[in-house]
Amino acid sequence: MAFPVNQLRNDFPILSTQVHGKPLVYFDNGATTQKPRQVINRLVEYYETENSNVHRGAHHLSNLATVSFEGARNFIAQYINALKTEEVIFTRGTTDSINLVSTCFQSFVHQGDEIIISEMEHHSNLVPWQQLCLSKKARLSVIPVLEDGTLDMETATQMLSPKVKMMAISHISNVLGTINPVKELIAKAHKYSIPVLIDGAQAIAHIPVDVRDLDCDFYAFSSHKAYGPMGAGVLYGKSVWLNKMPPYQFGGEMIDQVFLNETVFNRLPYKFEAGTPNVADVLGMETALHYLETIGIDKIQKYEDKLLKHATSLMLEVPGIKLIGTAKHKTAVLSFVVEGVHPYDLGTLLDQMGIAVRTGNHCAQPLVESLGINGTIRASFGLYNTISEVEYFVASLKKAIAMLL
Amino acid sequence: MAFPVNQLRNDFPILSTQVHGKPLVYFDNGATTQKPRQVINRLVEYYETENSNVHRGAHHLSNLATVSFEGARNFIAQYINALKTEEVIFTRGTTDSINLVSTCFQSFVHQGDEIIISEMEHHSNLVPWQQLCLSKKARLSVIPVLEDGTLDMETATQMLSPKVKMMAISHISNVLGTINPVKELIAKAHKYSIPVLIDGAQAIAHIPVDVRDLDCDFYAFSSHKAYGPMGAGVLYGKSVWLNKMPPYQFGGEMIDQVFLNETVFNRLPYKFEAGTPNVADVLGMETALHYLETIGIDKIQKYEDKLLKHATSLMLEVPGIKLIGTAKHKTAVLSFVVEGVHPYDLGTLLDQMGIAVRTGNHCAQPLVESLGINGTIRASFGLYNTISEVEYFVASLKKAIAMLL
Amino acid sequence: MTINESAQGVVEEFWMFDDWMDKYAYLIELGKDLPVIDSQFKTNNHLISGCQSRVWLHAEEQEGQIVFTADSDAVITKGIVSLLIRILSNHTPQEILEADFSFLESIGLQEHLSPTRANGLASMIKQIQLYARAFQLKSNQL
Amino acid sequence: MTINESAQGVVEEFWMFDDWMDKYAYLIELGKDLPVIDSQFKTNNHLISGCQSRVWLHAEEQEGQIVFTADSDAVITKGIVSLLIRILSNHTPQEILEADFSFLESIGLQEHLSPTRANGLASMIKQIQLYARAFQLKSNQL
Ligand SMILES: Cc1ncc(COP(=O)(O)O)c(C=O)c1O
Ligand SMILES: Cc1ncc(COP(=O)(O)O)c(C=O)c1O
Repeated sequence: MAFPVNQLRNDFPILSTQVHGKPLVYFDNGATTQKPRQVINRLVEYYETENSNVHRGAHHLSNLATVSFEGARNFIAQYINALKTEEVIFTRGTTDSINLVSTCFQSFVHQGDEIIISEMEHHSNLVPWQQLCLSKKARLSVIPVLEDGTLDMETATQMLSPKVKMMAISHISNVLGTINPVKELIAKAHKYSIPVLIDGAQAIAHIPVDVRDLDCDFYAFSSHKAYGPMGAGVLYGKSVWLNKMPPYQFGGEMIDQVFLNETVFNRLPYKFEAGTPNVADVLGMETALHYLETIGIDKIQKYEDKLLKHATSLMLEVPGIKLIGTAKHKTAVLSFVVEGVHPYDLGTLLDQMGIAVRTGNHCAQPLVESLGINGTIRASFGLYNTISEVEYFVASLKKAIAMLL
Repeated sequence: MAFPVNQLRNDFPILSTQVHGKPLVYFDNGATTQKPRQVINRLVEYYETENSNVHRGAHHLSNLATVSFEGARNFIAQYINALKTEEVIFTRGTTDSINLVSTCFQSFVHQGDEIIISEMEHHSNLVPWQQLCLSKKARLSVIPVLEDGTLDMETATQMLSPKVKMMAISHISNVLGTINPVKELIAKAHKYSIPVLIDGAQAIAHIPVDVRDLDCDFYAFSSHKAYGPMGAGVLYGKSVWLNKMPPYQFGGEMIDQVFLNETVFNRLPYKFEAGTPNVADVLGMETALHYLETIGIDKIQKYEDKLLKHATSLMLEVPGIKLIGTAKHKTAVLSFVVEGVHPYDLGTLLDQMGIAVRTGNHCAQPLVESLGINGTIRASFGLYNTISEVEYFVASLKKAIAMLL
Repeated sequence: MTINESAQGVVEEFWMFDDWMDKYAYLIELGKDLPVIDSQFKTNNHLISGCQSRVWLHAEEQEGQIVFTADSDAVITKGIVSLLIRILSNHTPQEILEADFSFLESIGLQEHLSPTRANGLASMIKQIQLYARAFQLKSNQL
Repeated sequence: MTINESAQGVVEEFWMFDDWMDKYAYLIELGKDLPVIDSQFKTNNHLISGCQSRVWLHAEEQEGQIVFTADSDAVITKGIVSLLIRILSNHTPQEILEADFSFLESIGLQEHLSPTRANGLASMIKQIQLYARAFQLKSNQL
């Protein structure tokens, strides 16, 4: 059965808007995705019928909100196949999730220890670990990226040792689209008892995610990159680690008993959820993941792969274009540079033609610099993009390049 | 002119719902407020026409979202009368704002130093400072609360000394409703160069807030307690402090340049805003504050005061009721206990009659224990509550007490 | 009377009231009537966690059957525990362990109660079953 | 020609194009035609911050008037700076400091540009004014 893209597009109100008088072609899904009506409606429904603070109340609305909120946790735990519901911690997003872990790991990292990341990490999975290493006089070891945009697995394997206290790797690169062999890396790291955090920001909306199959110790993602609202995200953590870690933020919800001179902290997951949680956006995130589940993430992956293949073959025909990131296993992210053309100029002209792409270093400055360039243009696809958008994009690209050269 | 409460009630869809077959009487505004249609619509409008990641994009939607987002910062800075727009940092809420400051103050607090809080603090303005003191071997000095629910100002004054590195005080107590004389405390603290953080969670929706008039160094509040969406909040900080403080979380947005071995951080306010910001809820918060401004916070305060006075006089007639918090300067928060009746039982029966109140220790366990009780029932009013709701509440209260005794 | 029969009786009593206010009034009466637990058992040892109010539960064996006594600082909670005790007290450990708790659904209790209370109820049932298991083990060992 | 007159000329040129694609094409042509800055001035000293692309701006005094030269790695940015230079070069510091920049609004540039570009444009104007002020101070001191 063909992928029902036209029907799905109807779910996304923003897709029928115009930009500079042209129909919007939204190819900036790597930065954030658009939201289906179902998700927007869920927010409205919540605020119109259920809104309340959770957990602490004995009244009807508070009960409704609590049941919905904990139901969302339960659904999301199942969606990523967590062993226990309490292993799902709600955060503000990927950056917040990673900072939670890197801050709590201050207790576990000491002078002379090592932390492994890769050269393709987003700043959000790089700077927290770099700063942890700087403050603890630990060493940051960086797995190099090969010409085609894959990890140098040989070097990675050699880096493993009992000195390593954490390996933090992206599931999928936001610049290159590379799907990293994280399962293999995790298995290798576990031989040295190294915990592994996977930055799943670019994975959750594009490929199946099964934390138990991966056997990762932590997995982080953002709602807003998976068709859900902004302001919510998940930190999955194995309960053995979460129980071992000290709390991150302090305040309401995360405490059991407070005395002036000491505090008894709450159990998981509340221990890591200080303050009033963002109930509405968590429910929106649940709805978004449910939306993906209903379509079928396998089908989405297959469809986006078709878009990628088609776009890649068309772009290879355009003179002067160089694709950045050509791994065999990759998602529908097309980073490229054009000889003699500044990405910013190209982005500006594409925007005039209604096409939203991203230009710059994509918050992955070390990677971009290691490639010897000062930025790329990135088109990243989502489930609502179409073959004809791809063709319009390549035609517009040619036109823009002609103007600029 | 009479306060147009009936007209305003029409703005709040949830107020026309029913609970256990009874019209909802929502008196749990201290925990979270309901949202006007304007705020809900702003979220919908954003997701239907503007949604994008901000700052980094060169395309139309990203520009729209960036202009809206920075416009919200500008509006909110004016609303609280900040000197500079960049002194408004967007956070997840009050708890997040306070944790940001307490964590960054790790650099400024050392063994033997002191931090002052008060006995009436919410856990969110207590546990972060307590844990900071525990980890730095500093001393937590606690201003006592007097019988009527006001701060013991004499003792507070005596506590001030050059050893004190921070004073963190709530503008308004969530249990007692007391409006604390924070301007006076700030002036006194500044004589010893002590920075002062004001927890404004319970103030922002009920009284005028002018950070320049208060001359506070930090001011924290949550959107969701001021008729805005969940998931957003503000930390106001004087730029001299914000510039001195190290960053809090690390990731995208908050960096200027990243190299593998070092990072140059971004300028204010971005230095403290790591990761994709919660644009939608920030715009919702702006709309909520704009809504309050349009009505006039002075008018709201006067109206809520009328509700408080009426409720207080009716409740004083009910035998067995003891009001907790009887300060002269207080907002429309009514905490009370009933002799021989467990708050939880009372809350349950009131809920059956459609009335949402809160019971328990209200995340202020040390205060509640110092009062020699194990919890209170709290009715907290908002701009949409009415005199007839107050009367229905007191009548229901009598009925419930009769059942329980 | 078997556990099932007394449970059935409770369900029917509850169905007599249309209005939840009346059901609560009934729970409150039950609560007030609950024979007070011996004060020596009102210790942290007998405290059930997971309740917003405090509940103490004590169990004793009398001629092969378990007798429960309980107390709470909140009277509605006391009514709920009293209801459980009425159904489950004076039965053998085996009978208690085999009991079918679906009657709670028929009453609508679990669904109607706040999650905090529902948690409290679940904790009470768990504690009752723990006692039953403990007594069963003890008698098997004799 | 006064600054105002050349600004007026630029505004009229821009109004000739209905379509922003054509306006961009025009900016690109301007960018390509911009006399290239002497490479000794393409240093960090002459770099303007606040642009997503890099812009170098140099100023020289020639017989009481300031002559600007500039370059950028992005051609549209080059077009924008070229447009500013065309209007403001070969004027006295005093004239530049008194210039009315509202012509940018008439073009619709600031409103149409992305915030990043608008910031960049603001930085360029600030830099031009700084140069003018510096030259003015210098000549006053003579
Ligand atoms: C006085 C006070 N401070 C802090 C908080 C914490 O606010 P939030 O849960 O929105 O972070 C609250 C609300 O619960 C409060 O009432
Ligand atoms: C690979 C990767 N990691 C982390 C992030 C940070 O996500 P967020 O900004 O939602 O916290 C992003 C997105 O910007 C990303 O692409």
